[in-house]
Amino acid sequence: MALNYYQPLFEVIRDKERCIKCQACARQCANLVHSYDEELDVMVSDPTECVDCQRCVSICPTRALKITDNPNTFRRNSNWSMQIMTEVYKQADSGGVLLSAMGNPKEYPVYWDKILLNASQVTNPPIDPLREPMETKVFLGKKPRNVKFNKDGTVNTDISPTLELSTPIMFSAMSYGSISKNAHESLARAATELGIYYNTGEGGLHRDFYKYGPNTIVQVASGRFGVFKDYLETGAAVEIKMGQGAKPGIGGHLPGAKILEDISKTRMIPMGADAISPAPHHDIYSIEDLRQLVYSLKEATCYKKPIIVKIAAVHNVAAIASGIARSGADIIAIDGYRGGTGAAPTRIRDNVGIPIELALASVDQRLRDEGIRNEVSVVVAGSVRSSADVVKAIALGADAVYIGTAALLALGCHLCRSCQTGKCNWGIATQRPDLVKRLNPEIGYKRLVNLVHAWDHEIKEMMGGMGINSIEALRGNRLMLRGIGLTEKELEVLGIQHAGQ
Amino acid sequence: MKKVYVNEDWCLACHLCEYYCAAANSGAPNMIKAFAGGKKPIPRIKVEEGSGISFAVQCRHCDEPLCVKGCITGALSVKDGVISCDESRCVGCYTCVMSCPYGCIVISEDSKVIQKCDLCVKNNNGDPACVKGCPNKAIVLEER
Amino acid sequence: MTKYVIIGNSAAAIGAVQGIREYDKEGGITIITDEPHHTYSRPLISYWLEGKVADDKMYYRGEDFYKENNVDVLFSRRAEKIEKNSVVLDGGDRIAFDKLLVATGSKPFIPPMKGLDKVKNSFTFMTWDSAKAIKKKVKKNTKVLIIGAGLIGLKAAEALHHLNADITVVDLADRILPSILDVRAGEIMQKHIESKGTKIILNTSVEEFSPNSAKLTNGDTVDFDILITAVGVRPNTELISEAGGKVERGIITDDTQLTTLKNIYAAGDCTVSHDCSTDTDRILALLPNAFMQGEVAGKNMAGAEAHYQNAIPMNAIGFYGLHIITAGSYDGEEYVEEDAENERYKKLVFKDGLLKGYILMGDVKRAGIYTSMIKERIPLDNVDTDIMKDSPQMLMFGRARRLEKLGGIAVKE
Amino acid sequence: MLEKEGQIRIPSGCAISGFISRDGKRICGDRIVKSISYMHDRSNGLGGGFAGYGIYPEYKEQYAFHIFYDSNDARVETERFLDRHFDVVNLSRIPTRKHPNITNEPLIWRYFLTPLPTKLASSQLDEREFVAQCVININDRIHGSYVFSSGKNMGVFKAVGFPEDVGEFYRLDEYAGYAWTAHGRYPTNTPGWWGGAHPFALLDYTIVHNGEISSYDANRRYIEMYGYKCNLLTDTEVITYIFDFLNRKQKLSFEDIAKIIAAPFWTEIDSGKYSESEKKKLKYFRNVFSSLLVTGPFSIILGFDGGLMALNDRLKLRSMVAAEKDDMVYLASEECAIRAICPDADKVWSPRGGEPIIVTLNDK
Repeated sequence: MALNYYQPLFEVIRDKERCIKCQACARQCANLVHSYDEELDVMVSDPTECVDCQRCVSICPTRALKITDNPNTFRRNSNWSMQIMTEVYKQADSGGVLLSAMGNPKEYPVYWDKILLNASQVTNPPIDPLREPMETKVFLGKKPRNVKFNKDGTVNTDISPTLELSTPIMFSAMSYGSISKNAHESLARAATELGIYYNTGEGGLHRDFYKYGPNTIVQVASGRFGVFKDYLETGAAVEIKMGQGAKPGIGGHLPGAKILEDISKTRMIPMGADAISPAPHHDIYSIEDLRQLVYSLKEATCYKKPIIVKIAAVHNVAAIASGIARSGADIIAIDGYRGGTGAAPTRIRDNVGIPIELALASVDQRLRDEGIRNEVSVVVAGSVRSSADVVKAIALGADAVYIGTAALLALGCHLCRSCQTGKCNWGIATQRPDLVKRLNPEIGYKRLVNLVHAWDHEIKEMMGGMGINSIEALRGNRLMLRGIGLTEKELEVLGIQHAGQ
Repeated sequence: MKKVYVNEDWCLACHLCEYYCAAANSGAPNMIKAFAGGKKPIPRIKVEEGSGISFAVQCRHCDEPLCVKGCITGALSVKDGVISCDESRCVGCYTCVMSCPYGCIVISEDSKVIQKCDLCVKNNNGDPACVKGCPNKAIVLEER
Repeated sequence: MTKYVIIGNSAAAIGAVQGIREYDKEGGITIITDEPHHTYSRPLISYWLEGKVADDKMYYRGEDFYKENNVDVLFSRRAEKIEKNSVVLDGGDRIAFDKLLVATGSKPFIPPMKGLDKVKNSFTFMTWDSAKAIKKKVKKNTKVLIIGAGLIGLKAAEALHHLNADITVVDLADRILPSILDVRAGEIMQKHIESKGTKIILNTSVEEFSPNSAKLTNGDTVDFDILITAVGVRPNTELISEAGGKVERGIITDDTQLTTLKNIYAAGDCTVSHDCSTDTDRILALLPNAFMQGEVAGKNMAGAEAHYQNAIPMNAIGFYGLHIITAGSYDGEEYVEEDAENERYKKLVFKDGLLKGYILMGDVKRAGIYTSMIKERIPLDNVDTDIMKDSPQMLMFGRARRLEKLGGIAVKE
Repeated sequence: MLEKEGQIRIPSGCAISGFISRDGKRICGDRIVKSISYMHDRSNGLGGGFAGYGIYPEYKEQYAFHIFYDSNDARVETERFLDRHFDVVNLSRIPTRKHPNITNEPLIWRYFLTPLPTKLASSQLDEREFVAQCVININDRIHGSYVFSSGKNMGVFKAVGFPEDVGEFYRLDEYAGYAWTAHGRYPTNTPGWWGGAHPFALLDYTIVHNGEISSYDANRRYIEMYGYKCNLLTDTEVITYIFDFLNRKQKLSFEDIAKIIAAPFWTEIDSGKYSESEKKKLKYFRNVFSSLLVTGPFSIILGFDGGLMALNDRLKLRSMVAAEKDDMVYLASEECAIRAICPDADKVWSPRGGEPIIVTLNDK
C-alpha cells in the first residue's frame, strides 16, 4: 500500500553497545521483525508486524532490546483516541470485524482493587501459617439438604459426585487448538501435581492426556467437538459451556488453518475444516433444555461425575444462576467480562458483560436468599490476577476460582493479545511446530506449580492474618471485606461495608 | 556422574548456548565484553540444524574417551569424569579431532591448539554455561 | 601378586600400565627401556626440534606417573632375550615375570646406499636423542638433505624449516606422503611445502654419497651439511621370534594382544594389527593405536577381558601449517571436493554401502564423525549422505543414534 | 450514639463457668455465682448471666419464656402474640433484688407456655420448631421485646453488670438446678445491652462463650439460609443456632457436632488414627457442613436439656479447665473458678482443642 493510514504500534530499540549480533532475536521472532544483514554485519528491524510479545527482549542475552510504544502520534483528541482512529482506518481497509484476543483491556473499574481485607488485632489472634496447620482444601459439588442415617443409626456418608481441590484454584477452559499441545500438557501435569483440575476447553482431549483424566474437567460446548463416550468418562467432571466472559452471546471460530492432524483427530472434524461453535447450543433454547442436557450427561456418566455449567457474567446473572442451581447442575462457573479468549470480536470483548466481582456477589446472595446455595458450588473466573483476588472472591462467596490468563502468564504469555494470528512466539497460542516446541512442558508445568504454590502460600498468610485457619471459614465471610472508594450501590451489590465502618 | 544431555525436541535453534559457551570460555567478564569490537570467540558447543530439527552437540565426556587415549602429548586427561585439555601441552596435531565420534573437539582461533568442553569446571562458571543459558531446557545436566 | 614386566616405555607401555592398574593395584610392574628418559611422546620430537615444545613438555605422562602407578623402571637397559618366564637383560640380569608385554616399537630402516659410510653427519629421526643430535648440528642456513618424503621425513623437514635450514627432500617415489595421501592431495601438499622454500625432488634416489654431497640418479648433485635418512621403519620383533613366537611383518597377536607365546603380550608399532577398513592385517604404526593396544594388553594381563577391535589406519598431521586428517582405505567409489587455491581438499571413499576412508585437507573440523562411521561400519542407508558430504555432522544420522549419543536415551529406530 | 448489639458486630472477651450433677441433684444458684465471681477480672461489668437447668420442676412441661421489654407497649404487643399462639399457664415479673451496680433495667417478665394445639397443627411444624419460630418472630419483629430464654424447666438470667452482681440481682440463691452455666462479659467498644449478655439461648440450648470467632460471617450467612435470624450479630448467637440446627434439625449427636464445629485438621484425619468409616464421616462433615466450621478462638459451654457440653476451638486459643468430683463435673475458663466451689476435685484437666466434653444426667 502506498499510503499508510496508520503506523506500527511499537518501536524496536536496540542498544548497539550491548548487541553482540547473536541473532537470537531474529531466530525467535515469528513476525520477522528482526533480521541480520550479513553484508553490513548489523542487526536490523522492521517494527511493522511487532506485537510487543517481548520474546526477543526476554531471550536477548545482553538485554540489548526494548520494545516501546511508537512515539508517533495523531493529533491529540480526547474523544477520538489514536486507537479508535486506527481501528476506523483498519476497518476502512479491510471491511471486516475487528478481532482481538485475551481479556478486555479497557479502563473499567477493577473491583478487586477496591476491596480491602481484614486482619486480627488483640481480641483475636492472627495465626502463623508456618507454625499452625492452615487448610485450603475445598470440595465442589452439591451438598445434601439433610443428613441421612443408616439403619444402625450411623451417618450415611454417601454424597453427590464431588471434586476435591487442594487449593481453591483451577485452570480455566482453554481448548487444544486455541492453545498448543505443550501448553495443555503443562496445565494437565501441573493440575495433577497440585491436586487441582484443568479444563480441556471445547476442543476435546488429546489421547496422550487421557492419563491426566482424574484431574481433568472435560468441556461440552455448542460445537460438541471431540465429545464422545471415552471423553466424558475420562474426565473428573463435565462442564457445559453456555458462555464465555470474553464474548458473551457469541460462539467461536477456530480457522481451518489450525486444524492440523492431531487437532482434527482430537476435535473429530476434518483436517483444514473451520471449527465453528454456534452462539447457542442448538439443543438448549431454555432452562428446561439445559436441565435435559445436564441429566443426559449425568446419565452418560452414570451419575458419577459432577456437572458444571459455565456462563458468562451478564446483567441478570443472579437469576440465571438460580435457574442453573435448580437444573441439577452441581457447580456453576461464572466468567466475568475480563476473561481471556484466543479470539473474539473486539467490540464484543470490550463492551459486553459485567465484572465478575459484582456477578459473584449477587449470585451468592441470590442463592442464599433462595436457600439453594448448597445445591451448587460457585466457581468464578474472568481475571483473577493474584492470591488477593482469590481471597476476595472466596470471601465474597465463591467456592473456588478458575485462572486462565494468570496460568498463561506463568507459561510465558506477555499479553500481546495477538493469539488470533496463530504466531505466538511463546509457543502457547499457536500450532506451528517450530513455535510450539518453545514451550517445554517440563518447564511449563513447574512454573504453573510454582505459581499456584505461591498463591496458596499467600492465601494462607492472608487467612492466618484474619485468624482463619481453614478456607471454608473464609467462604462467604464478607465481614472480612471492606470497600474503598465505592458508592453505596456498589457496596450494596457487593454486600460489604465501606472501610472505616 | 552428571553429564550434559540434549533433547532435540526442545531445541529452538536460538544458538544461545554457543554464545554463552563462547563467552564463558573467553576469559571476558561478561558477554558484551567477550564479543566487543567484533570479536567472535569460538564456542565449544555447536548447534546443528536442518529440516526442522536442531540440537546442540558438545563433548559427551565418554567413559572410553578416544580423544584422551589417542592424545600424543598427554594434554587431554580425565579427572572426575570430566575430560579437559591442558592447552599448554597441546601441539595442535588434531589427533583428537580425528578421533572424536561427535566432532566435539574445537580448533582454536589461531589453529594452534584444540579446545573442548570441560563442563565449565575451569572457567568459574560453576555450572555449564550452555545448560544455564538454554531457554528451553533442551540442554540439561543430569545423572542418568 | 602378579609380576608384570613391560619391555618398552612409550605409548603402548604406558597404555599397559594404565590397563593393568585399572584392575590390579597391587602387582609389581617393571618397565625395561633402552632409553634414559622418563616416558616421552615420540611424535613430539619434531615439535621439540622446531622449538615449539620445551623439554618439560615432552613427557607423555606427568613426572609422578611411575610413582603413582607403582612402576619400577630400568632405564638404559636392553632386553636381550626371553627365556622361560624371565627377561634376560644386557649384562645377564634376569627379570622374572608372570605376564610380559613386548612393546618394543620399531627402528629406522636404512637401505644400502653407496658411500653412506663416508657421511659424517648422518642421522635418523625416531628418538628424542636423534633429534637432540640433529639440533646440535643445525644452524641458520645449514644445508640438510632428507632422504624420504614420508611422514617422518617431512615432519623433520618442517621442524628444520623453522630453524631456517636449507632443506632438500629426495624420494624415489613419484609423490610425497604416498602412504596417507592420494595423488591430488599429495600435489597440493607438495606445492604448499615447496612454496615455503623446501625443495622436493621425486622419482630420484642417491647414486652415491660423498662426505658432504650426494649424487642423485637424475644427474644432479646436492650438497649438504647433514643427512637425515627417513625411508621407513622396521618393527623390533626379534625378542619374540627368537623366543619362538609367531612373527610375520610384525609380531602376531590375537585381539587380546596375546602373542603365540603363553603369558607374553605385544602391543604397538612392533605388532601386526587388523585393519577393519580393508579387513586386512598390517602394521598400524600410530600412537593412538599403540596406546589402546597396550591398554587392552594390560587389562588382559591383569586378568580382565578386553579386546582390541575396530583399528584402522588414520593420521592427523600437519606440514608447514597445512593440516590433513586421513583415515581408512581409498579403495572404492569416490566423492571429491577440491579448492586447490585455498588448499582445501576432501575425498570420501565408499564401498559396500559403507564409508571406507577419507582425506580432509585444510578444513579438518569434526573429522572424527567420519572416522566413527568407518570404525563402527555405519551403513550409509542410515545416513543422510547429502548432509554427510557437505560436512561431518551428527544431523546426518537418524534420530535414534542422535537420541542415544546426545540424549543418553536408547531408542529403537 | 454508640450502637448496640444487632446494629454492629461487637467482639468480646469473657469468663465462663459451669457445672452439672450427673445424679441430677439440685444445687443452689449461689454456687455458680460464687464460681464466676472468682474470674471478676475477665469481665468488665458490661454483661453477666446464668443459665440454670432443672429450676422449674413445677412447670417442667411448659416452655419458660424470659422476656426483656423496653416498654409496656412492647409487653402488650408481645403478650397479644403469645396469647394467639400459646396457652399461657402462668405469667409474672421475674423477681429481682435492687442492686446498686445494676441499673437501667428493662421490664423482665416470665411466662410458662404451652403451644395452642390448633395453631401448632396448622403450622405443620413440630412443637419445638413452632416454639423456636415464635421466639425468632418476636425477637425479629416486635420492637423493644426480646425473648432471652425459651426452654423447658430451665432459665436464663442475664443483665448488664458484673456476673456476681447479676446473680444477686436475679436472686439466684432462691433457685436450684442440676446444672448451671455462667458468663462474665468483656465486650469491646460498647456500653452493652441486656439482651446482648450471655448466655444466649434458643429453646433449651444455651451458650456461654469466650472468644472471637473469625468464621462469623461465613457461619451466619450459612445458618440464615435455614430460617435463623442473627439479630445480635454475636458469636454466641450464631453458635447457638448452629447447635440448634445440627442437633435439633439434623439430629446429629453432640459428639458429631464437635467434629463439625471444631473439625479435626486434614493432617489429623489423614494421619491414620481414625478407622476408615470414621474418616469417611469426618470428610463428609467437612464437605457438607464446611460452612459451619468455627475458626478463631473460642471456648464454649453449651447447656441443653439434661446435660452440658464444653468445646474449645481446634487450636485451643482460649483457656478451658475441667474437673471432676464424685458425680459433679466442673468447667471453667480458669481453674480458680472451680477451686472456689470444689477445692478438692478428684481430677483436674485441660481439655484439648476440638475435644468436646459432654456430660449428661445419669438417667438420661
